[in-house]
Amino acid sequence: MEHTMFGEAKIKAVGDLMRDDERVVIIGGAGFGGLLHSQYVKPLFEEFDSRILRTPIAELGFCGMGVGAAIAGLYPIVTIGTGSFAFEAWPQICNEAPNITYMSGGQVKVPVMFQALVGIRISGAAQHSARPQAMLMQVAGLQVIAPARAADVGPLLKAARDSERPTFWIDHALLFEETDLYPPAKTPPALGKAEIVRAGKDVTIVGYSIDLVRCLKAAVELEKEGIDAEVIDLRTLTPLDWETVCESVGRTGRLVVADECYPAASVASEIASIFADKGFGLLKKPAKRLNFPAVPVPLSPPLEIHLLPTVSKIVQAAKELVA
Amino acid sequence: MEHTMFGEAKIKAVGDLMRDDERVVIIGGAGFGGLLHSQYVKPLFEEFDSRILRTPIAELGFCGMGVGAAIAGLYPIVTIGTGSFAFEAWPQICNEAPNITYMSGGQVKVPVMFQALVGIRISGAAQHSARPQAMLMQVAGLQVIAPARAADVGPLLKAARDSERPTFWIDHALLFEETDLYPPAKTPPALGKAEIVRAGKDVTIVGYSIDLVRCLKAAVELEKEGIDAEVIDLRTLTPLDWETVCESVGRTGRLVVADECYPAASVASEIASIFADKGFGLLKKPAKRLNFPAVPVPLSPPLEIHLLPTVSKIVQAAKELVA
Amino acid sequence: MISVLSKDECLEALRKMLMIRRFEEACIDAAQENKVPGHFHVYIGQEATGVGVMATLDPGDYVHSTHRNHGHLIARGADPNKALAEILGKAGGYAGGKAGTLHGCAPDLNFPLSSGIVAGILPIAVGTAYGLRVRKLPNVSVVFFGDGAMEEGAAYEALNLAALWKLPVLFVCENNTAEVDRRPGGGQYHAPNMSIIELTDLARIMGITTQIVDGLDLGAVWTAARDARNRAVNGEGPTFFEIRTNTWPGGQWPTLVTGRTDISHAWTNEVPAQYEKNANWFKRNDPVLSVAREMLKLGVASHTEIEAIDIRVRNEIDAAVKFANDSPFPSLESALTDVWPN
Amino acid sequence: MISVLSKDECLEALRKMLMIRRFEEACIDAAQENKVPGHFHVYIGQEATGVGVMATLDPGDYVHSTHRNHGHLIARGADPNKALAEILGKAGGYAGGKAGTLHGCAPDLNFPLSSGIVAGILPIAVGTAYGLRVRKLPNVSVVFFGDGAMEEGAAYEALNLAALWKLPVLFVCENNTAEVDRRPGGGQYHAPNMSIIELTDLARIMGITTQIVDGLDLGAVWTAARDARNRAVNGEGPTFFEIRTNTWPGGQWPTLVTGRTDISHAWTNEVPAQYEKNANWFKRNDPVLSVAREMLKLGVASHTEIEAIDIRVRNEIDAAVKFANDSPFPSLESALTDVWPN
Ligand SMILES: Cc1ncc(C[n+]2csc(CCOP(=O)(O)OP(=O)(O)O)c2C)c(N)n1
Ligand SMILES: Cc1ncc(C[n+]2csc(CCOP(=O)(O)OP(=O)(O)O)c2C)c(N)n1
Ligand SMILES: [Mg+2]
Ligand SMILES: [Mg+2]
Repeated sequence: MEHTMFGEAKIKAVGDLMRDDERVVIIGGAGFGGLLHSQYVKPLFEEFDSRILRTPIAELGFCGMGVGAAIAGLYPIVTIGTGSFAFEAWPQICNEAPNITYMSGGQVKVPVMFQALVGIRISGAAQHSARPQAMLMQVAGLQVIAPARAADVGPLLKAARDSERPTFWIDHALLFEETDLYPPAKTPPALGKAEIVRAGKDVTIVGYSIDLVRCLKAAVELEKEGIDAEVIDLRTLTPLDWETVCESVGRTGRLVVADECYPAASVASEIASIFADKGFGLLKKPAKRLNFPAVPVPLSPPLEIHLLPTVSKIVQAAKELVA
Repeated sequence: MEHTMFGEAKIKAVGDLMRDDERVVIIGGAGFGGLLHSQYVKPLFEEFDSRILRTPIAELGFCGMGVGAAIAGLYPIVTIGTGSFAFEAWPQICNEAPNITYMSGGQVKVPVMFQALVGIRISGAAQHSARPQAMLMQVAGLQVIAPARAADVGPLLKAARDSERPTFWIDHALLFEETDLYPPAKTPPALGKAEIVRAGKDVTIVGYSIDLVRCLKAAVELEKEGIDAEVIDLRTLTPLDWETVCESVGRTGRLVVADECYPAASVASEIASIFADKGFGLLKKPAKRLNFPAVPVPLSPPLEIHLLPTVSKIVQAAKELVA
Repeated sequence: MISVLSKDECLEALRKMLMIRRFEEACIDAAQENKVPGHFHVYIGQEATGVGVMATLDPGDYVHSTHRNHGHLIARGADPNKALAEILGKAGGYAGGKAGTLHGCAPDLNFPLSSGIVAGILPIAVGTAYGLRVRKLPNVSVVFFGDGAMEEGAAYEALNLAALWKLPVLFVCENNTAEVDRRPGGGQYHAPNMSIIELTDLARIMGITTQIVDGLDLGAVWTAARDARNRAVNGEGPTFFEIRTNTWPGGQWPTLVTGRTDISHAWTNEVPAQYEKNANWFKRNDPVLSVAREMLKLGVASHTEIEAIDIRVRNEIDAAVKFANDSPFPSLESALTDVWPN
Repeated sequence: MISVLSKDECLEALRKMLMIRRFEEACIDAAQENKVPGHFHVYIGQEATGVGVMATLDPGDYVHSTHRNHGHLIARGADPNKALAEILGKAGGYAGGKAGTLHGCAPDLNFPLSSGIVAGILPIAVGTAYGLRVRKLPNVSVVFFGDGAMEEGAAYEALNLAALWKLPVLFVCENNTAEVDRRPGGGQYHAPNMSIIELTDLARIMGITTQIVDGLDLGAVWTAARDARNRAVNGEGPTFFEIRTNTWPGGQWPTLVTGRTDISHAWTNEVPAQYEKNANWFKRNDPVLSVAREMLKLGVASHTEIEAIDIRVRNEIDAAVKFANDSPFPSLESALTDVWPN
């Protein structure tokens, strides 16, 4: 299992869901790994050709169709393509889908899943590198899932479907070809539960999606230097499992968070803020937040990489805390 | 000055800007206080009739026009109306305007100001009550201003124009008829500088926009009970003045933040998170964050008010901290 | 021409139209008493549209609406008690007070949540139609929206999507500005700001069947909707209607500027002196009076029969007012429920 | 028909077209060497459009483009050194390497940042036109975009806005799928997914002047753009062009599938054996060869003159390649500058 590519696990998971339930349909057709990985996606798209609605370049329209199709009893997986294009559909994702169940007093369900390849993909430049996840955490009634590990993909996808909640599934443009570094947890992943992927006692390192991969690689490096890092995969951003983070920091007293989002009002802010109230007094040292600085993502690779929360920056931050 | 209504100060400030510079135009025509306060806005709209472009219901289109008009040398104030409608224009606000200066290597300026009446307006229900400000803090290259006090409006509007930065100006649907409770600062407001509106020694209470008004009313109540609250108006959310907040909490050791946003990745999260790193060790007690809980805003007024960060909740939180 | 309808259908349609009228009058009364939370939009003047279209539908069809949804709810057969209680934000409402006027819904009648975002509902309606297609159900989705929705790109995308796959959608554009100067650029809140003078042109160039229908003509609305529904169910694709109604003088912000409707004006043809400046409303533009007149003229109903219907409706609405007023506000705990499905 | 152009204009246009071709060939070469960060889109096959339109413009006009902007930059007169360096993410680029291929700009030529978001640039172009109007400048805004942009609501809104106020905009829709089966629902990445079969219909129903122009016909493009510009400056409103070009066989992902252009094919009419399956490209669809042939036929230039232009252009592009390759990557400090204007 550990040697499955994330993207392959994803394709398999979608295929399993579709085989299992004929009401699962794909709207959009652009997603699952982007053009670069289309050879992996091809068999899926061939098998389910008639259940894929290949749409015009009209994200607002076809995300809205996903909302309607969900109301009418389907389970649509709406593939938006690059994460930035979710902005085109923002009114449907943030102001239609998540309000309907609540405002109908629980009577109308909207089991729709939006998916996008978000993030800093190297050389996407400013308009193709959005990380909309922190913004999406500001939407009540929207579930946000951002897995990092191949082993989690299938169970989380199925759990999301079963939850019948409108969901935004965050894939990352660079995650497709990653394979799991550490063995999967004994218990299958649950929505709203973070996972301690690597237990350790010196410092807690928190990530999700591609940043979790970076955190795990950092843990391997740190191990070489005699630092025993505990690495937590948030997995779902809404609901967010702050208890697991608190519990870990309660033991290590030290926190590093890696998060590609811009710094202000980010996933990392939210994690750090826990220690101003619910986790008050648990930190022995100031937390280290590694975000992408507040500049539009530049095209030029050296600049872009300079600004990213890279493995070496995570290692460095952890070392400073433990020193 | 203290007895000017916020909305009147706003109308005056816009009028002054337009009288001062004929390149200032209004695109949209729906804004500045909404339908409810249209009698105040009427004189302005009459005086500048020919410089107001009354647009179709096409927020994406006319916000984009604002971006273009700014490039072509105007200073457009784009009035979006209700804050939720900003979502319709999200691609222009978050993925065009803020990238252009950076991606042109500083050569193309985009001095455009988007304005909206955001927030929980009482009985707007879920779709008309968005507080997009925390989301907007996730946009690099976008200035976010959210004033609360009549005395600040003119200077901040002018400073924003002079900054030539693409700016989102947050008005609040309930702010229009508020008048300043405390005297204005001696020094005029500056972009990126918070203001200590009321100095106090027992507890720091942080707000902005309508929540600042609530904080000040809470301070008046607290004073009656012998609690001396320091109240900080953030005024600009991007750039955010964390130093002033740290400096104050360094003295009081106690923090309450009132913020209508949903809890996760909110303005309040960002303020609280400061104390996990830059302000580490300054808090003597866990901070109290007052957000609107993560449920779509219900129509029914008792429910809505039940969920709001009201004056009495701020008072209560401060008392608990000082006790 | 209502002659396309049977006598029973006529009577039922008039009953529904009166029900809408009395319901909206009750809303305005409640608003005068400060009982309606938020701003709201009444359906006065458009009754023949909602009632005419809805009369052709099947329970399995989806009905979608906007901020101006009260009339659609009632026409679809919603319980006026629950509909009014919802508008007042009460526990007895369809959504327990969480939704209110902008977001009318009656999920048991396949009437999901209305959207308060101009044009926001159109893509959703195309989606329910797609769901019906995938599930091979012999049903349609009907979506009501204003002429203003045509200014939003969302409407354009939704029409294109429906046209591409010939989905079973009835797009019902209720143009309530037919009396407004339709030259572009007027810029009024409810006035057209479209360079497309004929609203049907957009759908037409997409290959969608289009029709302009007089919103005073219940029979014409009914016939057009029935035919469109048949075509949609037969896989012949969507239809776009522009239903032209004349602006009710009180449409901009609801006050009873034309007074409480007196159904006897249908046969007395009286224009009350204090409403002289709105004489057109009484003589021609009020669909309730106009349909009642047509029925009288064709001998479908006598004025005593019409009066009897009105009395029954008024009693029903009086009961709804009582129900809504008596209904408690929702419990504070309920504020936190229903975010996620159970 | 290029006969509408003077000899000098013809030679200059051919020079620009060849410059674009050689520039794009250089990009593809650089990509083969893994020097181009990100995915990019070349303008091969569309040269006559950019060059024809741009030849009619004034320096005060605004030019706006999309992801496929290289050709527009060069046609506008951008420095190929800086344009290529930008595409390689180098310090010597127009934006110091911050923008890259999707976001070509030449601010000194009134060519602000290109948008990589399909249809995102259209409302912006309407805005610069509005700015010109307010500032009473006798100029226009020209916006180039693909046929795919017509699928987005943003394009619809932008057209409506421009039409409402008769703003001075030239909408240049470059339909590079003219050879693709235009029945709706094809669903290919670059294929039409429009229920509107004639792309000009949308602008037409908005009262915008429309014209379909053959993208191989430099003279037709030039005439059409000149007339449209005149109308726009005279307050007669926007024009919408559909410029039809035939898809370059390598358009989906740039590799030199038709080889490096050999300008002598314009007079030898040879189709290289290894490109036999793309014979149409050489015989008919390549605008560079086709314009060169027209010039030879009309006696505007001899093939030695044409060859001389090509050699000059190739030298210039070789120098640009050297400049771009030699240019250093931007300094790491520069990553944090230019977020706000100085
Ligand atoms: C996206 C968006 N923009 C603006 C509004 C504010 N608004 C509410 S109703 C309305 C006018 C709508 O006109 P029309 O669609 O013709 O409906 P009518 O009220 O005439 O029935 C506007 C602009 C909104 N609700 N949503
Ligand atoms: C909003 C948005 N959705 C999707 C994309 C991905 N995308 C980039 S180019 C393209 C095709 C555009 O086709 P067209 O407009 O005809 O331009 P062409 O590439 O043919 O010149 C797509 C879908 C995007 N850039 N922006
Ligand atoms: Mg209307
Ligand atoms: Mg194309």
